[in-house]
Amino acid sequence: SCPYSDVLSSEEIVRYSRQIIMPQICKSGQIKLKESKILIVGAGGLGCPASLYLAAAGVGEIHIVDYDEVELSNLHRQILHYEHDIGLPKVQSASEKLKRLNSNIKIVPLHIHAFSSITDFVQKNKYDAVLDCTDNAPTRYLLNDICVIHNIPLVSGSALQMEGQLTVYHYNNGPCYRCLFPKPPPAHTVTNCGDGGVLGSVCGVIGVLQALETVKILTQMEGVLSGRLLIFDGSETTFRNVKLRQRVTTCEVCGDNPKIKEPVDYEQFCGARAHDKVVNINIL
Amino acid sequence: SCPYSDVLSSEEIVRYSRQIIMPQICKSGQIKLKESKILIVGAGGLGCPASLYLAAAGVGEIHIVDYDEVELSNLHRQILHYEHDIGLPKVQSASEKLKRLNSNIKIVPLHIHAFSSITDFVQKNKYDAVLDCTDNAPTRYLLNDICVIHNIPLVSGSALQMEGQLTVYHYNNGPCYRCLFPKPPPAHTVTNCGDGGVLGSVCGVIGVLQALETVKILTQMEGVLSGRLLIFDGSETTFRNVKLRQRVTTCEVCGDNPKIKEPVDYEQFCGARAHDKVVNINIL
Amino acid sequence: MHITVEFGGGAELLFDNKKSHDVTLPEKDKEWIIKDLLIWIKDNLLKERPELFLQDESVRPGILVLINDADWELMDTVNYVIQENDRILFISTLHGG
Amino acid sequence: MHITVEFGGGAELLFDNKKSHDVTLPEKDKEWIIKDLLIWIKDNLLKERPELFLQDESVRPGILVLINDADWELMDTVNYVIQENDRILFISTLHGG
Ligand SMILES: [Zn+2]
Ligand SMILES: [Zn+2]
Repeated sequence: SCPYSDVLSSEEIVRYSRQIIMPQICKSGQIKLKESKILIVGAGGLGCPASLYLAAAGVGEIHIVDYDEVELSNLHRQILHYEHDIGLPKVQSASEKLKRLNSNIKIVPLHIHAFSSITDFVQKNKYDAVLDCTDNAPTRYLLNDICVIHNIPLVSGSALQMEGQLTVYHYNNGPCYRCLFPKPPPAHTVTNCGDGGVLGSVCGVIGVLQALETVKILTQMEGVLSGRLLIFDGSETTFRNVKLRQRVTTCEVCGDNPKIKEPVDYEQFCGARAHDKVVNINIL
Repeated sequence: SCPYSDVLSSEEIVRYSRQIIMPQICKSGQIKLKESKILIVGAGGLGCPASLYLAAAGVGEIHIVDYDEVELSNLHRQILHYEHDIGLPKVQSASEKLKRLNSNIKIVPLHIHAFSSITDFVQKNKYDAVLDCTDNAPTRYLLNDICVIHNIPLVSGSALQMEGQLTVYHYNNGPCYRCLFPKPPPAHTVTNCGDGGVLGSVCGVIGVLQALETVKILTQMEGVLSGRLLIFDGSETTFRNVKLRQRVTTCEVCGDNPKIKEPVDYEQFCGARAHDKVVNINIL
Repeated sequence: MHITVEFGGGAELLFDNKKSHDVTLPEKDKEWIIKDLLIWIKDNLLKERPELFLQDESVRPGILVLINDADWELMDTVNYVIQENDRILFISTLHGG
Repeated sequence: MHITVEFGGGAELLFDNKKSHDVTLPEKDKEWIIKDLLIWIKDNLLKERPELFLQDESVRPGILVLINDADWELMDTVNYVIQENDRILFISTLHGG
């Protein structure tokens, strides 16, 4: 069946039957999922579970951006990559699996550096949602600004060691990343998963929850995590749902008189590089 | 390297490096994971993500029980199964992927009916933890009683529509399933995912959290979800962590003078059948 | 007396699919205990099929009662004396997977 | 005055790796506001490298302050008047993925 048809095939009706029978989804929600196009930035610890559950749920077109290749040290948490994928681009490894899982949808692997080329892709495509599954502050500011400029909700997850955080930016008059963090963190206070470590299942919880928020956005459900931050502590298995500020009217990008109307120099802004790679640490 | 060695190979050190550098795991925790043997009952919506994250984390030996074959309507949530797996036993489909993900560990697919044969397997194997990823009340009572009788912690997850629940039974003097539910629910009040539907990512959150609790049990971390119940409402993305009763001294299986010393007739006890299959519902 | 009565795990289906109810309990001579509340819920909130909620003057098997996020077994179950602003949650256990 | 001061997202590493601190603030002439608390924390709880926690008489960029689970921007930030039993959480944002 044509992936752009607004009618579900009988194969699709059976495939998605267990979610179509839910009153929150039903057939209209399934069609909305099918007609959606999303961008997932990062095919690592968050992007793997997020893309897996969104492909399984029937999101019609999924673009995945990552410039890295699969390494052995990724496999404990980046669960779309297997041993024989080591050395392949992560987006290739991921998209092969996702296509085998669901041939009804379109998976577009983008083996590009998010940092240098993403602006073009967002300009060319009308994404219904963007998932921030990246690993560094400059890219997080870049994605935020692009999403605000193009008016796309940004489903933002992060994880480190036993903790995770999740929120949706620029949705339903909620705040954007810059509303919360107008100034970047000092570069030496930012720790990535390569340096600090992370438990795979902690990434997994946040990545799957990113998929859930995306499904809720695409099907126009209530209860999206906008203006709220979910704080997960895996060491106690506790979650806190805290209330965030509203959109800040003086925000440089989403405020009433925005200064930032196109992407700026984020590496200079953050005083940090935007790559995910870390030098291997000898822990022996 | 020998999967039973208590020394990690240099390949394993690199593979698990991002969790070994965490103070909560370090090398001793990784060795504990490698020396562990667990049983996952159910290779469906909960068992798929749980087994995926436990295999990736390096649990040394994973037995997976399921009698069903992969159906098209499973694929939206049972994310280890792809289109070409339809018709195969779920345990075969799952174990093929898990072996490709991690050849250092032993995956044992058990294509048996949990209900009829599981007692033998628990008697023969000294499991360090059992994961209840099943779909019906009789099997949940059966697993509870076997785990109490053999003194094994039971990591219990469940999901339906937009909601999920998670707890660990019979651990650290916490309650067992029978302590909470001495009487079974009336059979007509029990809804499974086939009948009521479920969102894939809601299963995913609970299944990944089951993997997390299992890692914490196997590495002897604090903060295991025993004597507490996590209640997840995906429609609002809220989690509640409620305090449960202690072990009940008069409990028929884990109490001070237990009546139940071997499995009983659970289908009669619950007035319900213990199979997961449902007649396909015509939702057109 | 104001309290919040909540339903989850499917129990809300018996209550117009509403998960949270702001409830003002009428004044009465004696203190309100959970046993009284169950009757009040049956008469005032329950929309259908009381046997799916109540059984033998308590909740039916398979429903957990949580008073301010603690198991009612820790608080004397049906005899707990309800306090102003208590949050009382009735949750069906899920079995799906 | 008793309050709970909490740290998360890695901020606890500056506080002996302890995530929750029961704090009794000494009595003083004027009310305690968050600005006073920041100085008190620096003098009494902070174990190392204050520049990773404080900057320009506020918290450093990248740390969110939550007063009873609400963003301090909703409560006048450093000028919020602390109340008995408040829970004040300082959480570093995570960037890993
Ligand atoms: Zn903004
Ligand atoms: Zn018991």
